[in-house]
Amino acid sequence: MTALLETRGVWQRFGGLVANSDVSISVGRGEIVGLIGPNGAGKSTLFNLIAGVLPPTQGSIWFDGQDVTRMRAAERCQLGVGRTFQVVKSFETMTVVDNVIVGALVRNTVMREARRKAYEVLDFTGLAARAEVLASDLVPAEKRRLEVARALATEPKLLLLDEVLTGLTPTEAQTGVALVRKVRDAGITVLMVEHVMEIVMPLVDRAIVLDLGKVLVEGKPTEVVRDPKVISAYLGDRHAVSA
Amino acid sequence: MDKNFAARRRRDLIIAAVLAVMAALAPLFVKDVYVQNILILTLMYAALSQSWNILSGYCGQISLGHALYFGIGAYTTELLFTKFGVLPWFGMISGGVIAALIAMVLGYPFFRLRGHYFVIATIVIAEIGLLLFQNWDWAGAALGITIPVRGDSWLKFQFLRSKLPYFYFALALCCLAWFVTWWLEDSKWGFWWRAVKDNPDAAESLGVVVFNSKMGAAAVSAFLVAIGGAFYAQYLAYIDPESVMGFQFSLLMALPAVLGGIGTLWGAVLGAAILIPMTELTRSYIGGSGRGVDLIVYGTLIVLISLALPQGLVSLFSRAKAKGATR
Amino acid sequence: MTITRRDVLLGATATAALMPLAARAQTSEVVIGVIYPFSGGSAQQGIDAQKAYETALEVINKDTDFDLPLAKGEGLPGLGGAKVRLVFADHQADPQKGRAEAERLITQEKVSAIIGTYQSAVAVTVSQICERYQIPFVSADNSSPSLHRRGLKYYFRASPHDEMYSAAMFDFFDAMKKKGTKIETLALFHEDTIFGTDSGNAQAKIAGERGYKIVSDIKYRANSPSLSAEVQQLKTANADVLMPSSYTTDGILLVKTMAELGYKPNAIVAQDAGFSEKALYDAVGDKLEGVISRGTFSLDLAQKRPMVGKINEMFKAKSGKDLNDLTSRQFMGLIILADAINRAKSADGEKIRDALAATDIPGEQTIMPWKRVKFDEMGQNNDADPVLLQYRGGKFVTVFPPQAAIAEATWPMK
Amino acid sequence: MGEDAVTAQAIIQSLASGLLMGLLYGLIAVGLALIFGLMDVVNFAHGEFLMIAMYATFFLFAFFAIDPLLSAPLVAAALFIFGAVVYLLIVRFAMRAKANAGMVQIFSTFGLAIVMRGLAQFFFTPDYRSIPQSWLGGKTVSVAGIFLPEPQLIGALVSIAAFAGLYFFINRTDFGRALEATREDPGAVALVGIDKNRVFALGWGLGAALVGLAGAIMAVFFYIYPDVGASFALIAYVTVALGGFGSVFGAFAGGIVVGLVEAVTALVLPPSLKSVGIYAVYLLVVFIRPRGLFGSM
Repeated sequence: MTALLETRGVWQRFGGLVANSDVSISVGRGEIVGLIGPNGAGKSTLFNLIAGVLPPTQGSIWFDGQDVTRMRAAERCQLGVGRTFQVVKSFETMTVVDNVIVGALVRNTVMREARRKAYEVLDFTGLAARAEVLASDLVPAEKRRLEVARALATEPKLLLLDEVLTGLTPTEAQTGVALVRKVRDAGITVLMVEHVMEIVMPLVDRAIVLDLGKVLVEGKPTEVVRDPKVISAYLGDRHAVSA
Repeated sequence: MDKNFAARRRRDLIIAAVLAVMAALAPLFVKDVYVQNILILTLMYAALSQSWNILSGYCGQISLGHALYFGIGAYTTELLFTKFGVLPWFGMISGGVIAALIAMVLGYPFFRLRGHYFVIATIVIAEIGLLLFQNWDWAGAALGITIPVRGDSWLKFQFLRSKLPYFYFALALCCLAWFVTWWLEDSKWGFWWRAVKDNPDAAESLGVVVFNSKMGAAAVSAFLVAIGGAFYAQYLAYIDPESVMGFQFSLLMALPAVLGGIGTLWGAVLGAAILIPMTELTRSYIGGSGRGVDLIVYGTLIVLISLALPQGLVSLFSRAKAKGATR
Repeated sequence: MTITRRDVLLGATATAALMPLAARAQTSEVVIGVIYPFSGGSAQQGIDAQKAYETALEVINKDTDFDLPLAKGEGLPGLGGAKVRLVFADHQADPQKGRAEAERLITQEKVSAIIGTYQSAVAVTVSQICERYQIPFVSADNSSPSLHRRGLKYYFRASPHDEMYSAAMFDFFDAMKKKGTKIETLALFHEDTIFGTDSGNAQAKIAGERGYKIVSDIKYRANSPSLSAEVQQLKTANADVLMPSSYTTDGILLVKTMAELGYKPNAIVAQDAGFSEKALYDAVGDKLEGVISRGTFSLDLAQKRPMVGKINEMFKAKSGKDLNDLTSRQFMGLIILADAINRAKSADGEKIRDALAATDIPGEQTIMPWKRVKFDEMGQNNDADPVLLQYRGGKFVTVFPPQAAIAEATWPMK
Repeated sequence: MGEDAVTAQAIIQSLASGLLMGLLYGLIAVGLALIFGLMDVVNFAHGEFLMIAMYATFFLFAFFAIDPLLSAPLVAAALFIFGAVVYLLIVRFAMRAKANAGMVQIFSTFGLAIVMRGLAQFFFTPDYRSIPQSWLGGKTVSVAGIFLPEPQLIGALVSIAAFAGLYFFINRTDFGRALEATREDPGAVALVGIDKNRVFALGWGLGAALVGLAGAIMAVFFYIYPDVGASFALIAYVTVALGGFGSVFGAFAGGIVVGLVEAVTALVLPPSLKSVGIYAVYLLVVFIRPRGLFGSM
């Protein structure tokens, strides 16, 4: 069986700066994969390339057996790529349920269906009680959750999570971890970017470590954390260790 | 929750129907043509502002150049009528279609612009349109077009003294614009537009083709505004570039929605119902002094409302409702 | 003394309610609507017009001994001494507002006739409404020739239009040429409004007919922030005569820019508007010594007709200004209209219309240098002779036509 | 040959006039750019600020016989106060709006513009004023057949000086640095003990003072009436947007571009279409660079 997502020799340059060089990774169906690495490793760039925010300078991206390299974010979403944003981007003047309906409309053209789907997702993510509240009135942790709910409403095959667990209190992080597991159990593949290893390692099936725009190591989390290359990469970045 | 929503939509529809019926009966009681004229203008600006609201309120692309579409509607109708004898009903539709097409053509470059760059681009393009018409001899240039009015005729949509046909047309246009908004509000497009307004990047990630959404909003908005322009031309029986394409129309389309509540279902209607009679009455009853008092009153009101009620007059109602709900 | 709007409204409603229609013909007052811009960019013209109408009203309603229709005795003798009352309305230079105000004046204030409007675009819609309600419209100061050619029955204009004015200018050029002055090339400079376009078209047409060469025809945007480029082109063309059709604002900027760019034409013959306004001469009068403007009024007439001077004094007491081309036409417009109402012996629009159509006032009984006031079938008075006035030593001197002139034109201008 | 010489001279004259006018446009517009750069607000009453400045110059001349050249600093000072007051009375509240902030700013300043026009008509009458005699009025420097009107020439010099001064002020003084800091992060400056409102009020004052300077010079050669601002408002917005909102240098460059484009358009198109050239260049520039020539991306 082919991988759900594959990047083949992807390069991204911003002027003279090389953010990704020759990155080839793959994510299999039903996996939870962690994309980790120290600051400036090129995680966010790769994430955005996969989400379709911008096309890579070189290389190709394949999703579900299709070349999606030149597709825009909206089209990839229609194919089944859902994402969240590191800095939350809620539709502030809309209610929580309306936020989610926007996502649900990708697969449901009938409003009644979309609305039903939205409530379903809100139940799933534990936001049902806040459905009629304006998104601007949510607390930060709820906003993160709303990001996930919105993306889930698009019924993705692959969910891209951008640091959804960072900056949460331990309890909030626990609920978050539970939610990600629940998502995978629902049959959705998850690729999550995290900066801090401690949070993700227990959760992911496989970890991919980026450093200086290249894939450094890839493997089971228990192996990866012990890899000397990874340790030195992270040691060079004191900030992450202390965090 | 779901039921609340459906109930609210139904309630809006019922209120609109009741208001429309009341408005339709108004001419039974209002015989004074001056007052009838104010009613017609109010309905027309409500319709225009409601249409403007689709692009600028719901989709968040603030246009201060909608006079362009208004003028295109007026000019298409009257050029077709006076030069080729095409009935205004067809001219009206043609004007709407042409305006929608122009809005989409302009959309290609314009929708890449953000914020004030976009606003100024819309002002500038309307100004270019005005200058071109002002210098276009075939279209009458500054002399404009006088529409020959020969007598009462539904076919030619012209009436000598009676204002009722114009009144009912304006009412119908207003109802149409309101209903289109109502219908779009709970549709794929309505949700897309609001999403695009709040956060285009997030919208794009949720499968919303932001560019197409803006194009759709621009086309619907321009079409309806052009119909309004065609109506105005028929009503006035005379058009010249300044009086159908001037910047003041762009403003008068925006103001009711802004004062009433931008991006809301009722804002434009409420805003027009207050603003238009006020401007007409201040001009008629204090404007003759030549001292500019009407401007002072009018301007002060705009400042005060926009500062005190940033979400418009409708927020007064929702606030009252919110209080009632918590009780 | 001012009558508030509410009083007027109450009065009108009360009158309408208490009196049957037939009896209203014998009412003790006749109401006339006056529609002008009272706010916005041309509000000053409205304010000046108001003073001119109030002056005319005084002549009509009070006992004066001028040799004008209705001057002697109070009110309108034809209606048992009924007084004329004016209701002013603001159109803000917007044709829609003009139309709405006309309709309000007709239906609410029950005016018997309307007079106005300064802007020609507004006159179009106001006269349309008057036609629909069969109420006469007197176009006191609109000079666009297209106005009277729309087949309207209720439209009347006692003063000349731009084609007549332009023809007078060319008559003057012809006369000057005969005397040996070199006038071959012309430069037109006109704004992009109805007034400017009509004026420019008329001048270009007559120039072609009479063999003058137009070396520069510049249409400019009214109220431009700068006229440097335009003046530069005029200067390059260097015509024998510069013929501007501009309002006060652009007139001031034009003259200042010409001085700054060192352009001094041999002669300027202006299509009135800004070039008859006091504000323009206050601003740049020193640079305009010898400028010629068309007009249809001249204070010189006071030498022949002393009443012109006296009426000017009355107007000056109210406005602080001398009567000019606009205000004199406004004054005369109301006198002519009131005279028709008096002869109609009725406040009914149709009767007044017929009386207006039958108007025949000899020139001596006006304050204008006209032959007479008599309307053709389109409502235009073709006997309103324009005059050309030259600005000399701070005042205007009539230089053309010969029968009205009190001096020879100085050519070239200083 | 002779023909060509005349044409070449005419072109140079046009460009020279365009450049002088452009520098003035820049001076008129820079206040707008400054205020926008500081707090992302577009003052839609900018044209009316200019109008008030012109009236102030006129009345100082009419009642106290102060030449516009001397009264320019006074007018600038008066406008400084006026600008600060407008900020404190209106804009401060407009910025507090939680929803529709952009709309509230646009329409509160727009409403202010209408009020100012009404007040001007009320107090000054709608009559047209102008300053008939002044030190500079009507004087011209002629170089090789090219005429450079002194009012515009001095205006251009004042404009260059003002821009230089502004550059120095923003980069070299404490207040300038406070202005920059507030613009970058209004929240953070509060922590350092800078009163945001005070900085904003001073910013508005400074922006208005610059319009005041422009108005005093304009009054020498332009007419004055309540609606005069309308002639310049759109040009000022286009100038600022062309240069890039918030960029003071952009306003300078934008002004020059607008002045030159206007002059060149009038050479090739009927003069009544000369603003079409300006507008077309604006559209062209923002289609290529959506943030104007010097706007930050």
